[in-house]
Amino acid sequence: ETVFATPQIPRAPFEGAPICTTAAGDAAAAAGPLKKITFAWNAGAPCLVGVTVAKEKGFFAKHGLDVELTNYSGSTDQLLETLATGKADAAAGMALRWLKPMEQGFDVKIVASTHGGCLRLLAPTASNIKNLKDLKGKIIAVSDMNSPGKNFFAIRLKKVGLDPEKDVEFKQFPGPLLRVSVEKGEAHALADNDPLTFLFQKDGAFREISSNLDGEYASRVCCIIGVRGSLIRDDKPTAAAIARALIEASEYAAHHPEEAAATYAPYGPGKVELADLVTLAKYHSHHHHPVGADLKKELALYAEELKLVSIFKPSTDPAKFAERIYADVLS
Amino acid sequence: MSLISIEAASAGAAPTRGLPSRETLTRAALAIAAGAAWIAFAFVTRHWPDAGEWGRGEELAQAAAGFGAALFLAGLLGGLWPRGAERLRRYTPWLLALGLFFILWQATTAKLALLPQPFFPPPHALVEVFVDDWPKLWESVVASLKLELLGFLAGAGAGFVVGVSLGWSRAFGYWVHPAMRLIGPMPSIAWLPIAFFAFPSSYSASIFLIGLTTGFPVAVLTWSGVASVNSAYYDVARTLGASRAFLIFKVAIPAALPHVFVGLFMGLGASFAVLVTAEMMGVKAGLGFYLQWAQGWAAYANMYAALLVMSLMCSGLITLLFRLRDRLLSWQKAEVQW
Amino acid sequence: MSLISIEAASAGAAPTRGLPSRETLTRAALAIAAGAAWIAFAFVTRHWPDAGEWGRGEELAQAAAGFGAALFLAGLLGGLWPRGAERLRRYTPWLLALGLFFILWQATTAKLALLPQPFFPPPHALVEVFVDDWPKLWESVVASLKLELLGFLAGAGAGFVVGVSLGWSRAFGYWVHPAMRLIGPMPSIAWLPIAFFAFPSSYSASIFLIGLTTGFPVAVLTWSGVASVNSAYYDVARTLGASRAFLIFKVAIPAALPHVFVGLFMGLGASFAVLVTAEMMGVKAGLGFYLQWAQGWAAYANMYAALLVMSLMCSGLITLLFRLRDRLLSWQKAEVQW
Amino acid sequence: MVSLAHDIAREPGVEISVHEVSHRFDLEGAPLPVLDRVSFTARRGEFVALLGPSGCGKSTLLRLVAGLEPPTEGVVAADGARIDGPDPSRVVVFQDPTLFPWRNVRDNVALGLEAQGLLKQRGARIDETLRLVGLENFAKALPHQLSGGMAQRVALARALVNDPDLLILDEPLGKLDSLTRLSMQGEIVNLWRRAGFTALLVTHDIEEALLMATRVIVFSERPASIKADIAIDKPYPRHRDDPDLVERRREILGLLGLDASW
Amino acid sequence: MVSLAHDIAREPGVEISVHEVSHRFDLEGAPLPVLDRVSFTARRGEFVALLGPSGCGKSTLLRLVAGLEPPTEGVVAADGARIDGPDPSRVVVFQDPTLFPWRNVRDNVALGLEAQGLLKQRGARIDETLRLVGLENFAKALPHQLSGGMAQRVALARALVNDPDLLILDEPLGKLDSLTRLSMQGEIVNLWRRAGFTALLVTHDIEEALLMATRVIVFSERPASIKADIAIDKPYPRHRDDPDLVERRREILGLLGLDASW
Ligand SMILES: Nc1ncnc2c1ncn2[C@@H]1O[C@H](COP(=O)(O)OP(=O)(O)OP(=O)(O)O)[C@@H](O)[C@H]1O
Ligand SMILES: Nc1ncnc2c1ncn2[C@@H]1O[C@H](COP(=O)(O)OP(=O)(O)OP(=O)(O)O)[C@@H](O)[C@H]1O
Ligand SMILES: [Mg+2]
Ligand SMILES: [Mg+2]
Repeated sequence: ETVFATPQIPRAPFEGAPICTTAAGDAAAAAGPLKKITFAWNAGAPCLVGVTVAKEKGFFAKHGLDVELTNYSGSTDQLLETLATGKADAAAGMALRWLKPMEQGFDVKIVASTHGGCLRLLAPTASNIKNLKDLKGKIIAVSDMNSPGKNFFAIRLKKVGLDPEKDVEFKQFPGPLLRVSVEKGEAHALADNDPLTFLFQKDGAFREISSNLDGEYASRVCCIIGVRGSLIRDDKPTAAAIARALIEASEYAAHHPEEAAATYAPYGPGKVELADLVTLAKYHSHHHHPVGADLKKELALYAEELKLVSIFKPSTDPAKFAERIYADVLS
Repeated sequence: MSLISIEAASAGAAPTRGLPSRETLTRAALAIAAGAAWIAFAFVTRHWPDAGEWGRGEELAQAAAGFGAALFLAGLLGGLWPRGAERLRRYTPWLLALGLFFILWQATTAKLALLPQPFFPPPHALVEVFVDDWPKLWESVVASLKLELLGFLAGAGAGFVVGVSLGWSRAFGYWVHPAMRLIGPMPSIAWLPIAFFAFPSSYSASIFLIGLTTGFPVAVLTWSGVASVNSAYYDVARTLGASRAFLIFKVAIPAALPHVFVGLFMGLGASFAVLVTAEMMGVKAGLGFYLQWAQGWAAYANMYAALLVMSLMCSGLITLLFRLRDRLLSWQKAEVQW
Repeated sequence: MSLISIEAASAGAAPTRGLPSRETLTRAALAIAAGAAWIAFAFVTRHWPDAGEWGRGEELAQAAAGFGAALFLAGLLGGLWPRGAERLRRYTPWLLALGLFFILWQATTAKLALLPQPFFPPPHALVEVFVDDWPKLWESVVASLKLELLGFLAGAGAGFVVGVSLGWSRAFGYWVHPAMRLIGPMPSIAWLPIAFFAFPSSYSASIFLIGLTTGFPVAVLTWSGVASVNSAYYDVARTLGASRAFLIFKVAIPAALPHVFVGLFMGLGASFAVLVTAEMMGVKAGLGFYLQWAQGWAAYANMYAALLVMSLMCSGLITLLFRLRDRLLSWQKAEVQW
Repeated sequence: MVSLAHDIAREPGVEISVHEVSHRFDLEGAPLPVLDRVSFTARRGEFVALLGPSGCGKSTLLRLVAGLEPPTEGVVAADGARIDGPDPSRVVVFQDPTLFPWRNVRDNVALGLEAQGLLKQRGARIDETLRLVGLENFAKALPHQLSGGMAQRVALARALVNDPDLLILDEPLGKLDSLTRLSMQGEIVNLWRRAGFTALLVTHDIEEALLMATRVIVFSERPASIKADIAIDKPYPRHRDDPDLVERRREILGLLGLDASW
Repeated sequence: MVSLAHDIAREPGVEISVHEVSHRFDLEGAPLPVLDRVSFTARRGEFVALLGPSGCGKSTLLRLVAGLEPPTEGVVAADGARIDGPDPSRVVVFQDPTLFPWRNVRDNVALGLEAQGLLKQRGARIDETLRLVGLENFAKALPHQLSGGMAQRVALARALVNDPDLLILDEPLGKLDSLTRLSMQGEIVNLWRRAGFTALLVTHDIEEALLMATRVIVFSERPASIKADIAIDKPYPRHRDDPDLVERRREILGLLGLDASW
């Protein structure tokens, strides 16, 4: 047991908060011993409250799973490597981060999704950038050249008629320094994901120009659940149990954002304000967690759009791609 | 050392004896000044209101005031315990400088907010991290130390053997040297995917990464050490009937040890730098991990705290290494300094 | 070297003279075998269908076949140009091994798909990267080289001066040594925010990062070099009326140069490792940048290609450094090997 | 010859034959000839002293005999077998002491026995030999704590402690004062007479050569060639005022270019 | 006294006084007394030879006089001023040549002039001095390409090329053959007579001391104390068979424990 994986220091406002008096709690005892599962995630992403809810509120247990959370920092494609090499059984990550590497052919299948939202494009409030079109000829700071933020807003720019390769320039800066790079004049706007973008705009000096909850994207998934290919082949029920637990947990989070945020709090580093977590939990669309054909369709749409901005190879067929990477474990 | 001792010898040639004067007065003045600086720091921390919200200012102020008072007293009463005062004397300039630096730091961050936030947290924000987050930090230290030591020992051992073999066998060199030239300079991150596959667990992969980074400088320097042994030593040993093994173990290796230690020193430093990479792989605690995790939230106070611990740890290990060297190589003057 | 040359001397003590026999036959056989391996590799690449889709198999097969044929011919006709054959002889074992390795690599990846994809791309996937993506790669090489050289030179210069000063002045050591102990082992990533603020542009911050990484080993080893100079040299120079400057520039520094070069070598290696970090800051091209980008896309062929270029570049720079050293230190046997 | 020599291997001493040996070094790209067709044979049990001007090639010749380097031309043989490498039966006292700085005096002296795995068997000889060179009180001292003459005596002890067939001495007593030198000379001669090994001694002291050797070879300037080969068949202990030796001395001084009155 | 000495600073030579000097080293934690209340004065322009057993403390005494180390007790003074550091007016030829391996022979010899900024002014003396020691053909050679005796001659040249007031020689000719040695002895004496510096010479060769010095000091075993202080007021050039010198020699041999018949 480690301090990181288990909340040992309950935060003051929740002292004595019943950990298991939940929707799932009573139904917990599924027959037989719990199956041990290693679940990889990036604990720095507060949009993954679904995962902590599933663990702390007993959704995993309810589905017969004993889940160990393993934190992977750094760029999230290492999660794919972990899954593909069998070092973890399942993992959560952002669709726009994973799809491109998955085009290369990892032995990883998508089984579910958890929520939408969490990518934002910000510009200084004082600047005259008011919408995406104003970005023409500007420099946008991103945390790396494959970041979901970069991928997503490249699509958005393309859709408003700007060429993401010619009309704007993306420049890479270390995530926490994105805002500084704009303030120092090395870029005009920045695109990244929560929590950093959320924190950047908190003091009002930066304004949100666009996000992935705008317009048609309001009903698009952000984070998806992948499992190792061999789990689908050898132990499909477990894969299904993981998917179910997380979907139920997301639904729970959508209805109880305060409690969901509280489950996540111990995983955040140092000084994270609970109010912020709650705001984020409310902001991210945890009610949106499609599966089956819906999810497959959304994945295909992403693939289509990534092709549009020449991130995907022209030869990739979006429908076939979605078919290949999605495994329907729930029906 | 030599140059410095030459300097010292000529400087100390004509010591002023007699009155308890200059020397002693400077000593006392320095201690008192250092004490005053720390008390001033405590005062600033306590009574100048913060421009933002950071915890543990109170505790810091108390500790600083206590320390300052102790220094102050030591300056006043130094005469009572000359040997202690003599010892303290070596530190007082630094203590004074540190006190002033802390005041500056405090003023430019928490008080005047001249330095941009949250990148430059004030001192009491760090204190807060140490006080409030110490279980996590402690766990990280233990985990990192374990990983580091396992990797370092494995890498140092392998590097030593490779280095000796390179200096020893032409055939080994023929096959290994080109590979080493290609592999040696590769950044550790390149090994992540391969390490993932080649090793049963991500922990062993992490150990491999650290070992590799340690092993390269150890191998290169052991090799050079063996290769640059004064050939007169070999001549002597060979005419006395030394076997190949004797030449290696009783001539080449002892003569190369100073180089080997340089390699170990370099390897230790380098391996700390990859700790961050190695701890990206599914570990549950560790300083590198903590560092990255803190950075993801722009929790800079936590990050600096972890960094401080990390560099103290590395410095401590290097000190240990140098102690070991001084013991083994007592026959020679220190080669590499620390 | 010494140990090896001892070995060589005794091995070559009784050379077999007379017939063009054993020696020559082995030489020819090795070249022919190596040629055959490469031709086989070409055959496998060309005629055994791929299990997946990778480009440039055709071109690779042609190049390999051509190279194999040349080797084959060299083996058969080696007698015509003995000096050339002699030279080739040094490489044939490696060429044979490489040929066999390529066959194995090709078979286990593209053909039998034994190694998991996409982690282990087949050789022609790498060829594809070089052929199709060379403009980007080339741009990256130029950018990285520029950044690396600027940083390295700045860091090496600063490190050298600090190292000499540490070996020279007790006061400098008092103030700088503790700081160096704390700062030296810090991972470069820790410097990102500070460098970002302290420097006017992100490019200069990147240079600073590389310089810092280079400078630390250079400083430590220069310092040790200066400190470990045989004190008899100082005695001689001092009795001949050497000033302090003379002792430093004409005794300490020349005597310390072998150490300084070890430091430069270490610094060069270390600075390549931080290229990835340094190129996170606002650069538009660079090998580290390319590497990260390829890794994010799981474009492993691109990643390995960039890595290969990077380690060739580093190895090349180290070779240059060692040439320079051999020139400057012709009076001594090579200390560190490369 | 060879097989015979091997049959009686336990008989001490060895016959060293230097046959038409020439040697060259490389100096600034130009060849520097150092030995010029040197030929002589040191018979089993002989004590041969080599005299010659500074820099003529004496140390180089000793290195060839020790097997540390092959001659550019010619053959060096031990009991008829070509020497192609060093062997513990041929022990050298080098011109510089080259003690191992990481070993104390005793361990430096123990080097040969340790290398040949005889430490247990003959370890007692170490202290004996240290006493012989007058350094029993410095057994634990490190080389850098010795005076020049003491270091040289340690190097001598390191060689003497072995049981060589050939002892090669390159100015082994150059840094010693007359008294110590005299006693060392006596000890070496006693040891040689007792053990019966063959000895090659380079020295600059003509008297030393005459007092110790059975034969003195005088070399010319660089490139060294043999100028004279003088047998000294006098019984031991010899006396420096012996008229025969005085005569020989005058002869050698002449050969070295010093007028007889010196 | 001091001020006077400074007034006539351009007059060559210096008066060295060693007053009640004792010195100790640390060996294995225990103190090793090396010099025991040694007192003597070398007058301006005197040539003092020091004789004594190996390891008695001669080199140590020379280091104290050179100002490389302070004595544990007592005072060493030059013209009445306490010596507290090395000075180019006191040049040393060390027992080991310690040439700088990264400089060729010529540049090693140039060291002193370079250090004192006199290279341009007196650079011509370098080649002159190299010729004096017979190494004009090796000016470009690196130290590791020299024989033992040649290296020693380079070290000697490195000292002689300067214009010292005091020349300290620690067995400077130990590795030379008789002929070279004889000519070097002559050269040193000539130089000394011409330039008028004060000289301190450690040697193991009693004849050398008698031929060169105006005064011979004989030391006891370690810890060294002065056993005898013998003036040799003979004109130069001296001859080894001079009955006075033969008498002195006998006397010194006796002091060193060698019977007179040696
Ligand atoms: N490694 C080397 N490279 C070039 N020249 C060398 C080398 N070693 C020796 N020599 C040269 O060879 C010559 C003979 O050297 P050697 O050491 O044999 O002389 P030596 O007779 O022992 O002299 P000494 O009595 O002064 O020791 C010298 O002129 C020396 O310069
Ligand atoms: N650095 C040192 N540490 C300990 N002991 C030392 C050191 N240097 C010299 N000694 C000791 O001091 C004594 C005198 O040494 P010194 O070199 O003065 O002798 P010396 O008279 O010059 O002898 P030699 O004629 O053999 O050169 C020796 O016993 C030696 O062991
Ligand atoms: Mg010699
Ligand atoms: Mg001495």
